[in-house]
Amino acid sequence: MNNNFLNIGILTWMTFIPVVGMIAVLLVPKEQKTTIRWISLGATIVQLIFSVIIYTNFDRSLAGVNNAATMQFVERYSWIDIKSVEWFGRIHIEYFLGIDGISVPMVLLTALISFVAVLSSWSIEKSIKGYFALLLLLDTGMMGVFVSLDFFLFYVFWEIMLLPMYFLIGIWGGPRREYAAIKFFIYTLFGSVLMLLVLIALYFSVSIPDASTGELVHTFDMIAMMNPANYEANSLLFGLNTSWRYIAYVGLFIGFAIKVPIFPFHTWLPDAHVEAPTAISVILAGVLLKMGTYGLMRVAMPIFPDAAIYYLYPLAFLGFINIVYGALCAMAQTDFKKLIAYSSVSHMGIVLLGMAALNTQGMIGAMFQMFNHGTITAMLFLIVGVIYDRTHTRGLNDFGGLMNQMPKYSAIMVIAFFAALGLPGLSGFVSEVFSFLGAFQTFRWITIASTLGIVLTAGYMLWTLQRVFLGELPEKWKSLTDINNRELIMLVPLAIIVILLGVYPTPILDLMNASANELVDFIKGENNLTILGQ
Amino acid sequence: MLNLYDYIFYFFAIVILGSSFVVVFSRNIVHSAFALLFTFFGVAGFYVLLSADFLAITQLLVYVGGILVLLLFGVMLTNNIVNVEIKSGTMQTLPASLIAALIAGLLCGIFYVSNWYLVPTTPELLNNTTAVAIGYAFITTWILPFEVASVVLLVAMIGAVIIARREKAPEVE
Amino acid sequence: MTFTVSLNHFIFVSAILFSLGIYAVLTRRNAIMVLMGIELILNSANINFVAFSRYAGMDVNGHLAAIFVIFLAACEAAVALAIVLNIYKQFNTVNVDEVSTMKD
Amino acid sequence: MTETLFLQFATAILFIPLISFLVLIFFGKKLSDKSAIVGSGLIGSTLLLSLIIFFSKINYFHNQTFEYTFTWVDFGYYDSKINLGIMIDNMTAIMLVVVTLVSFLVHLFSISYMKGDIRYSRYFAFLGIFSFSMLGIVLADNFFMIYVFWELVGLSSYLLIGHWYEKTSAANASKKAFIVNRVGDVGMFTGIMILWSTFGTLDFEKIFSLMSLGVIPFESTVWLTAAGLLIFCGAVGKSAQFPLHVWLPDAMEGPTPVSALIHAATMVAAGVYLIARVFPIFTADALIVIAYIGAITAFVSATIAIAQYDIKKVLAYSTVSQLGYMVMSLGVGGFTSGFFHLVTHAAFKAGLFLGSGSVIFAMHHVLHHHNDHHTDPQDIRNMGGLKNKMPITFWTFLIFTLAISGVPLTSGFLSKDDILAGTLAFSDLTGHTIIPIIAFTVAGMTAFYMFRVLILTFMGSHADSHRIDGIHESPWQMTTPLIIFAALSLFFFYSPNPTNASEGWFYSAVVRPETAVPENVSASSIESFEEAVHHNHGKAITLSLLIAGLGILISFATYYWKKISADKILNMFPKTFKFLNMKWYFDELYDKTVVWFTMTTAKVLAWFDFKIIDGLVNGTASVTKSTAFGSGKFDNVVVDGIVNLTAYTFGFFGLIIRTIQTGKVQTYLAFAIVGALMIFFFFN
Amino acid sequence: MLEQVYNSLQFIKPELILVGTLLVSIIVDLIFKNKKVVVAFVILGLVLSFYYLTFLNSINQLIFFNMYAIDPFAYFFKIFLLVATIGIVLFSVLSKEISDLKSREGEFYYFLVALTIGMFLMTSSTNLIMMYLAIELTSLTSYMLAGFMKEEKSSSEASLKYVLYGAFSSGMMLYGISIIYGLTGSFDLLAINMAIADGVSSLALLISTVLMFVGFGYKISAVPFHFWTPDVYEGSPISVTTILSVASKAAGFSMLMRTAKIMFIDPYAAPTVNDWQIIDSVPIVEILTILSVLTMTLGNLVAIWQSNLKRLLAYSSIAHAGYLLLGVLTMNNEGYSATLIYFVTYLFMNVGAFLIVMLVSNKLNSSDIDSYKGLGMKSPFIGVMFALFLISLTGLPPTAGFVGKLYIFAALVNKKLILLAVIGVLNSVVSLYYYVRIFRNMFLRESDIETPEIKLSLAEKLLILVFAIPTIGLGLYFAPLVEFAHASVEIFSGN
Repeated sequence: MNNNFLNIGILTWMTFIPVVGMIAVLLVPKEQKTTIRWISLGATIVQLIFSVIIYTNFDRSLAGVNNAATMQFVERYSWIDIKSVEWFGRIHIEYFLGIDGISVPMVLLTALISFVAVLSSWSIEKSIKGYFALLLLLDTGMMGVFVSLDFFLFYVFWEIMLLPMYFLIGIWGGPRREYAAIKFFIYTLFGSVLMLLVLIALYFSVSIPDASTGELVHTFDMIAMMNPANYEANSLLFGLNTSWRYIAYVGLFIGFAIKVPIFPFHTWLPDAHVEAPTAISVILAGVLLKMGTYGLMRVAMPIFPDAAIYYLYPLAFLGFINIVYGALCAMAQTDFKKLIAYSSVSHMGIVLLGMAALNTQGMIGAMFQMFNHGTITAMLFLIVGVIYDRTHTRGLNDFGGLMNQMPKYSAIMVIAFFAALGLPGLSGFVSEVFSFLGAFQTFRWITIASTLGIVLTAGYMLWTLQRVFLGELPEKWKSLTDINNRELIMLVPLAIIVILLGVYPTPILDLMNASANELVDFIKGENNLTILGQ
Repeated sequence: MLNLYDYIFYFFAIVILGSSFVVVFSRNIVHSAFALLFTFFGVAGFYVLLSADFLAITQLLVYVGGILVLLLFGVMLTNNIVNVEIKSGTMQTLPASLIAALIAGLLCGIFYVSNWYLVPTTPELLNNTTAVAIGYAFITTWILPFEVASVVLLVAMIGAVIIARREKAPEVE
Repeated sequence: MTFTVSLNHFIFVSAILFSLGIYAVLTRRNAIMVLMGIELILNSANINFVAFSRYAGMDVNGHLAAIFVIFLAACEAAVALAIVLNIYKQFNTVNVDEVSTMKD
Repeated sequence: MTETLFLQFATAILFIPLISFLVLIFFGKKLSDKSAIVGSGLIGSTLLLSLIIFFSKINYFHNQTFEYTFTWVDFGYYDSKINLGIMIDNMTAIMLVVVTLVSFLVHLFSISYMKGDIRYSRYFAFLGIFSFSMLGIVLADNFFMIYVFWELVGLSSYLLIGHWYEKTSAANASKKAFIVNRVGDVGMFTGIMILWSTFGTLDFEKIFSLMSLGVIPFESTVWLTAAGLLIFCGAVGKSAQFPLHVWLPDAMEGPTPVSALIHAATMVAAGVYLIARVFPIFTADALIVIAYIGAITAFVSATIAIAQYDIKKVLAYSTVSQLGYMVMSLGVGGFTSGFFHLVTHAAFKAGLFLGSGSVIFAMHHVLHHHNDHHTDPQDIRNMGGLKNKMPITFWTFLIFTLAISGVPLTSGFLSKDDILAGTLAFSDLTGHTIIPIIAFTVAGMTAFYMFRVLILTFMGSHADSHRIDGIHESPWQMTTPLIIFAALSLFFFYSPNPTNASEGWFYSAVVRPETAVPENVSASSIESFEEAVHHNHGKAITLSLLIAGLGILISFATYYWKKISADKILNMFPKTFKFLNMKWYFDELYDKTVVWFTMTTAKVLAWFDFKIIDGLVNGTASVTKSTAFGSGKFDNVVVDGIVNLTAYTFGFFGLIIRTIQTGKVQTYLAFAIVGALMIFFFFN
Repeated sequence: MLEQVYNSLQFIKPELILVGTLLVSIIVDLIFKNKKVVVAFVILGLVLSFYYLTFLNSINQLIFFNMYAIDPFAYFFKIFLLVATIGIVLFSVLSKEISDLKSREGEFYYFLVALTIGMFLMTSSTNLIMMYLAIELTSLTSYMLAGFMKEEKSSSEASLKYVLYGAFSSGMMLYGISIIYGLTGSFDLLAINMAIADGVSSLALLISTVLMFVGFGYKISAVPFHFWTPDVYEGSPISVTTILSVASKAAGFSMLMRTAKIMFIDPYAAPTVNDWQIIDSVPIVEILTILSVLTMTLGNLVAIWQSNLKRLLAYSSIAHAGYLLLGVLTMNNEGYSATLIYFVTYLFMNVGAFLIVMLVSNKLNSSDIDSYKGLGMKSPFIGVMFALFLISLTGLPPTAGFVGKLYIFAALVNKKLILLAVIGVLNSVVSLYYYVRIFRNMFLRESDIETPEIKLSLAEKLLILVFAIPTIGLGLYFAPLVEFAHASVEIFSGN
């Protein structure tokens, strides 16, 4: 099947369809709320269809990672090419899109979550036009991050998300929305400016010969950055295991860590989640957090394999802290959303742990956990949203006994909760187990300590379940209605995915197998290093 | 040993510094303005000592005849005639005196230890009038600044007029 | 230090004049007095120009610089006085510290 | 029967309960009362299939193991993959029958027991998923699958204990069960991680064979022992061994048939099954720990059982105690006897629970009839004299009690005796004499407290007899299972010789596997152990009979003939009694330590997160306010959104700096000059 | 000698045209009552000047006896200044403040021309006295422009503060020049450079450099010579504030960069392509570093506290001067070209921001941040455009501001001045905070009082777009800008 439509590559379609939708939304008069909703939904559905096409056409045997030839759906055009003066050298920025096994699950996830987010935004009434326009712009930013292979482009998309997010939280959020929004904004910007510096340093250090003329060209091509042979001698980041490379890695790491978020950079997350409207929480937890770990996998680790190895132990340790700390903090929450926000901190810790393992199972576990956490947390936030819509409270102690009142809702909720606590048969379990299995081979004691998180997660999840669903139904909720069809449409597919992947994860796993192995091989092999703890 | 040249120098130096002290420290603004006259004179005397005859004349003409008069007009126009009090207050005297003393000391110290760009001078050069050389320079090497100065003058003149002139009562439209 | 007059004598006078000018600018509240202080500074610079010129083989450039300075001092004085007059019209005072409606 | 057929049957056995679950969960509302029929019918079919497998396996394929494995996840790298698969050997075949049989009978029992429940169909659905998970454990041929179903069993247990979730106690109990189990599971998972990182596979067979070739975790026998013990942690959790036994008595909050099925016969036995299944990886040290854990559990819970009044609590602690027995047996090396006890215990303990269920059901009805809502229908002090009113229940209950007390001619005698012999053999071989001492003590205590229950419940007469007027026997759906279990509690099902089990089919079917661990850390060999057992057999029989008889005698003396006043003894040792009655204060201890610590840590960390971590970034408004002149404008700015301490700090500096923006131009000039001078001096 | 004067004339056609425009406008202003005629003449003159300027793009030589340089560097700045001035003339046409001047309106426009002449001279002068003259011409015009609304107290006050501060600063600078003259016997930058390279008394050189920096610092409003900036920016008409913050600053920078490069580069060092050899005796880079760090940090920190948008933008422009100094202090071609790139982006975004502040204050008579509450919702066009300019000022992609910052930081990183780069990026994070306050008021808050919806005329919208399109366009495609900047950093006598 041809991967171009109207001579435009499929990834471009994926990325910019929301922008088309946004423009369409902006052209519609603001009174026609239904049209606006349907346009937005249409855009995300088209995106979803494209993502299915990508899923079916994706060649599972190609690894990608550090090899441009095995990237798929590649689109590569010159964007900015500066060749004016001799003292500056030539600089090349490309419009370079492509996906491999690391990005393809994220692309699918983004399309899915965006669709769900639009659906869950149906009840938004305030400035609906602006809302959907921003939501679609956000969608473009997210998709762009996952498909771009040029670091400059990556950075641009990365930053494009900030502003819509700020407004979406700031305008449509809860009572302390302004606080949460600006906190998110400043935090993330802080991270990304550090990334910017590393990006610049890389760009001066890396140059590749031009195909036709053979002259050396400075480039933002991430794949070229992964090859040590492309580093100019005496440039800042030349060589291996230099302190500049370590510093650069740490800079990148902080940038991504804030997004993940990794302790102690996580405090924006509870606030942002609590204040954001449901759909935005869903996107935030479902996709945005993954950008951090994706960035580590796609950018930080392969470009600085030496530093990645050097800082493997701290990475694993941070994973441990995230897992246990997040779980403990979640346990002490009485706000439903805050609890789930902290559970995200905990679950993203598993990704870090798996990644730090630097072996096949760990890496696959981490990547799979990213996908699963996306779907599961999306469900959890939708669930909170459903109940918040009806009761306008999120206090866990205000509820009880909803199981009988809202049976369908409860069923979905139970699935989501058990998936979150890693019950076998549901997708969360698979990725959790893989991450731990992998991590144990590299970091014995940290992993053993991290298993504490498994118990704690069960603790707070079940406690929450009990507080909300079990026990006696308070008088004031006797008239609550069960979940409606629109809400079912957004929750059921997620639930199906969660169960399906829990039973048979191969459909997603085989997408990333080759790339995960390649990534591990590449990072390890680059240095011929012995891993700590073995 | 001191010769006549030296005595004249010290005389003018005392005139300059003494009168400028008065300028700076006098409470009465009119006194200050008149003391400034002596400072300008003193500086003109220095110019003569330094064989800058043309400059000395210019100094007298422009400063004493122009700027000083302008300043005095300013004093007159901005002080209510009815108001006998034409003293002006001071502020932040302590920090300012420290700063001024520091700068004076610093500059003198630096000047003392510095090697300047020195070229021996012939007596003919010292005794000739400088007007010729200056005039020649004006139309050759310094022609651009000379012309620019005219633009500056024009702009300053128009500007001063615009700012200072009394506006007509606003027209009713 | 010899008492026989040399270049240094002139520039010492200039340095003192310069700092007196600074003192006047910093302390006098009356705007016109501040302008007088600025004139002192310009004069001190001029003494330098002429003195250096004299000891650099009667270099005429120094004289020209001094002439331009005198000339610009006149322009500046004119414009500044115009502004001061306008201030007097608006604020009925020429005390600089009283003309401060804008501050943080 | 061919191999394929075996495997197909086994697959069917595994998935039929799942189908039952799915059907009932989705169509339960429509089926309403019929859902019980659907559930029981489907489970009944699995029972049939299990019996077919069992008989053909025991009779015709005695030494064969059937296995089917497929790759579930392929990491595509270095041949590392996770397989799923089922395996049928004799142990599996026996367990299949046990599970499906108990499950079927419990289904049957529940039809009337649960009648009128608001979540009738969901109850059967959950029984279905339980059966599915349990059968998954039984059939698993690798650690991964066993772990998966291990957790699923925990889930179904959670769902069933919390069946009446409106009751806070039930909700709490279900949560407790799950979390305590999780603690054990995490241990097991850690063990699995060790095995995975050592062997790169989780299949039993491959691990055992690699281990026999000398591959051990991290080349250290300590790690090998640790791996075994960590796997054992799973068993500790599921089989309610000390110190994780606390969940099981609470689990009695669930419906009584559930207690019979899950918390007596099957799920709790899964731990024992697990130990048996992975027996080859245990080192001698690990086995000693296992033995001691079992012994401690048996003893502690027996003492607690003596001091309980709630009939189900007594049974629950008796279960814990018996599970301790089994674990101990496996720990001392009595592989077959331990597993055998699992099977026999399954029958009589399920029977006991169902019997108690029958009593409670009857009590409940009659109390309900009298509009008495204060009397606890489960308290044995409120019962008595039920013998004649409920004859079938009484006689079957008697058989079960005899069996558990280890009276000859019962299955319990066979298995218990062998365990006791095993402990004696163990003490001979290793010198751990305390194990047999505990074992015999517990045997006596068991006889005592079981007869106490029997006497208090059924015999004598109740002081307040009108209260149980109109009590009557339970319907046939409830009595039939009792009769079946009673029959299964007799010796001839297992061995032709009522005094020696080793002559029966069971002992030839289930043989202790060869250990896979290196010789220097392995336990005593099978041969030497067999020999010691043989040597001690007579001694064990004699001693056990004596002790059981003594226990029964004291029980009768105390509660029937009233020769010994129980109250007097209680008054003599009030604290001891309180201590036992309060279950050694384990719950309180855990509440005060682990739970308290966790919750406090959670709160402290949450506070820490909010105030310190966030505060580092955020600064508290008060600090900033007090440092920043508290101007209204500032407050506005802070409240409205200066969000981080960094920004606060910056803002604060900004505030300081802007004070020099005085509006006075001469001050500006002064600063400019000072600035210039500072630059000069800085570089001078 | 006269031939040289004659030959030089052809290179200063743009300047001559501007002088001519000034003179013609003065006369036209006297004749015509309708001041729009003056505007037309002024624009015509500026465009004509632009036209003649384009012929000079590849000339690189000294004219008027080494007084004046015609080189790509000056060419770049002259283009920049003309674009800025034309923009600001158009901008002023829409300004209520300016059209309220009535009889003085025409004078306002030809003063803008005079200001442009001054700034042209600043960018090209290579002689200290010439530079002093140029500064004075620019300053005198600026003093008057700042006080142009002389009936307004704030405007008068601004011009008083400005004139006193300016006159004092230029006095200090002059004294510094006099010391340099004493040390080297010359006013010509090249000659001074040779003399310094041969060795002069370092203390005297240092003090004279510092004194000269007082003058430069005042012109580019670098801390601690920035104090006039907030008050003057706040008090002046917004169009004047804009031109001061963009054009006048650019002229100051061009002079600073030229001086720094010509005076302090070691002429005896082997010519290197990108890294210039600084003469040891002067800590020029260190001085610039301190100024830069102080400038951006202080500008940003104090801006957090401002509630008047003009004042806020004043501090923001101080902070931007700090970023620009970062480019200068690298003292190599790359840093210089980064500064130029930054200037171009700064032109569009800053003028755009000021334009919106002006249009809003035209309608609401207030530039207080509180009057922007709910503005974004009520007038989405203004809201979105203002947001765009502010994002660009913060330096987020895909706007021009990002490209400017990118090249500045790139220059720093390439010079291995990582710490400075980190300080720079952290400052841009801080700056986000106060820019976001504006977004917040525009979009997140509801207005307390009933404010009218702001209707913009087509011309106003178009003018906003004129600045908005490059702001976003240069963010997406900046190759020509970079190439232009790279080509422009050749300074006469440089490498």
